[in-house]
Amino acid sequence: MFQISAEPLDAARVMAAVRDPAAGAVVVFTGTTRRTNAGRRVVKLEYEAHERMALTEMRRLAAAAKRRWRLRKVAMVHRIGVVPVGEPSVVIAVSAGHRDEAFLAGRWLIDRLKEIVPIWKKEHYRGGAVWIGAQQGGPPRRRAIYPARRGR
Amino acid sequence: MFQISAEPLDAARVMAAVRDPAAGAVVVFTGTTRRTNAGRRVVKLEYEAHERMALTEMRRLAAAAKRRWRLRKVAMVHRIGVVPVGEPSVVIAVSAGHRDEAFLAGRWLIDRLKEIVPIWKKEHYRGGAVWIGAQQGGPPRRRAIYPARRGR
Amino acid sequence: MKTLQIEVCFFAALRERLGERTMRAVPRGTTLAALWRALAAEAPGLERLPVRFAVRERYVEPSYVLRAGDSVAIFPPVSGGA
Amino acid sequence: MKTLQIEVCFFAALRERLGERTMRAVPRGTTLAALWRALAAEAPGLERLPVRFAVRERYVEPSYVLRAGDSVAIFPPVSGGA
Repeated sequence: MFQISAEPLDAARVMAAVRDPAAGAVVVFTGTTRRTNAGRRVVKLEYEAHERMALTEMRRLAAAAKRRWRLRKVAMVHRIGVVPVGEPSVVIAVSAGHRDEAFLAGRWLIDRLKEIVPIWKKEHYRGGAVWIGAQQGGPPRRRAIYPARRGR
Repeated sequence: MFQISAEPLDAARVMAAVRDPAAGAVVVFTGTTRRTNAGRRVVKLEYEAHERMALTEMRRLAAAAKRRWRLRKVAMVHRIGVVPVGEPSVVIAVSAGHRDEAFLAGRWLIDRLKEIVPIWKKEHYRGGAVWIGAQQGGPPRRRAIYPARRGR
Repeated sequence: MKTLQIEVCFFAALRERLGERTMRAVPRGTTLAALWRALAAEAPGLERLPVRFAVRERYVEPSYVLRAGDSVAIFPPVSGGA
Repeated sequence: MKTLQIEVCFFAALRERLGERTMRAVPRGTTLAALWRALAAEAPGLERLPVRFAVRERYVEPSYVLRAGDSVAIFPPVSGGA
């Protein structure tokens, strides 16, 4: 299951999507934006995605994780549009024969999603809003985003 | 939430138990015994617990994890009695401000649960059954089980 | 020499061999290791099994000296967690 | 010298400044970096922003040379995932 969704995420459904009779371990990660970011109080969040590319990149990440670890199934969903503070914006589930792989792959997938998958967050504060990431300078992290060097 | 339960486990309920407005990350681990263990086909599982001690040890593990990492909430449930192959026997959920802590604590809690919490598994095969752990020799792993040396 | 009444509970494989619980009278100064040696002598092969001890729901070492009113649990290495 | 018709989509902060999409005619041999310099010149402060490039839904480097029919996406560093 790979989805970009404007509806509230259902972590139980994502978990169910990786059920597998050969899986001994399932790890589910849920990420939620908190009320305060760098000392500013967030009143509303908004996510935007390059949807087709985001789905392509999620599938590529899942495939790379499966090459790297012995996994059974991977599911990744991300919410877009306005997200109330405290509601999940991302859910990732991994099933594997053993817990080592499930934990390592789960952690790797959320780290890579944040580096690679084309989704952007706008934080709304009282009296202003900021696109996160747009102000950060510095060159792209090549290892992370360019396909030819990825998945090793 | 700390429970020893004779009923099927509901991972979504365990996940809900660690919801917290200050949590940016939730990690849920679900462990399921697989159909084959060391080449033998398992037809049925049975878990037995020293229930009060198991609950005490789970709470102590959660407290130790909270000393070690900045966590919000921890929930641990383990099933006892007959468990059909493929149904979860343990669910652990951790919420934290950040994903680093949630992943590390989740992994640590399941590792320590398997070393410390007084629960035993009996695997039933065609024509026999074995209590797992009862045949293993060697001295106790002191660091793991004795309270005075634990939680560092 | 005074004796102590000690309640002992067994779990898992040990429960199947020795029953759920038993009461034992032991001399003052008896360690858990000695109590277990006496209990294990009652069924063949038991003394070779690895065991863990708990008193009042806390793990204790085999050298623990029993006290009046102690409730002891003796069980195999744990194997929960899937 | 022939020109290519290139469709460009913007996302997030760039979309708010430059709109969702635009068509551009560029000379053969134009790189993404050059295309972006031309686009960024249209609004103040844009050329200082960090950007990423994708062609046909794959990340490509700024040195990529545009080809006929390319659909280009230009966007800020990503920030999804909570």
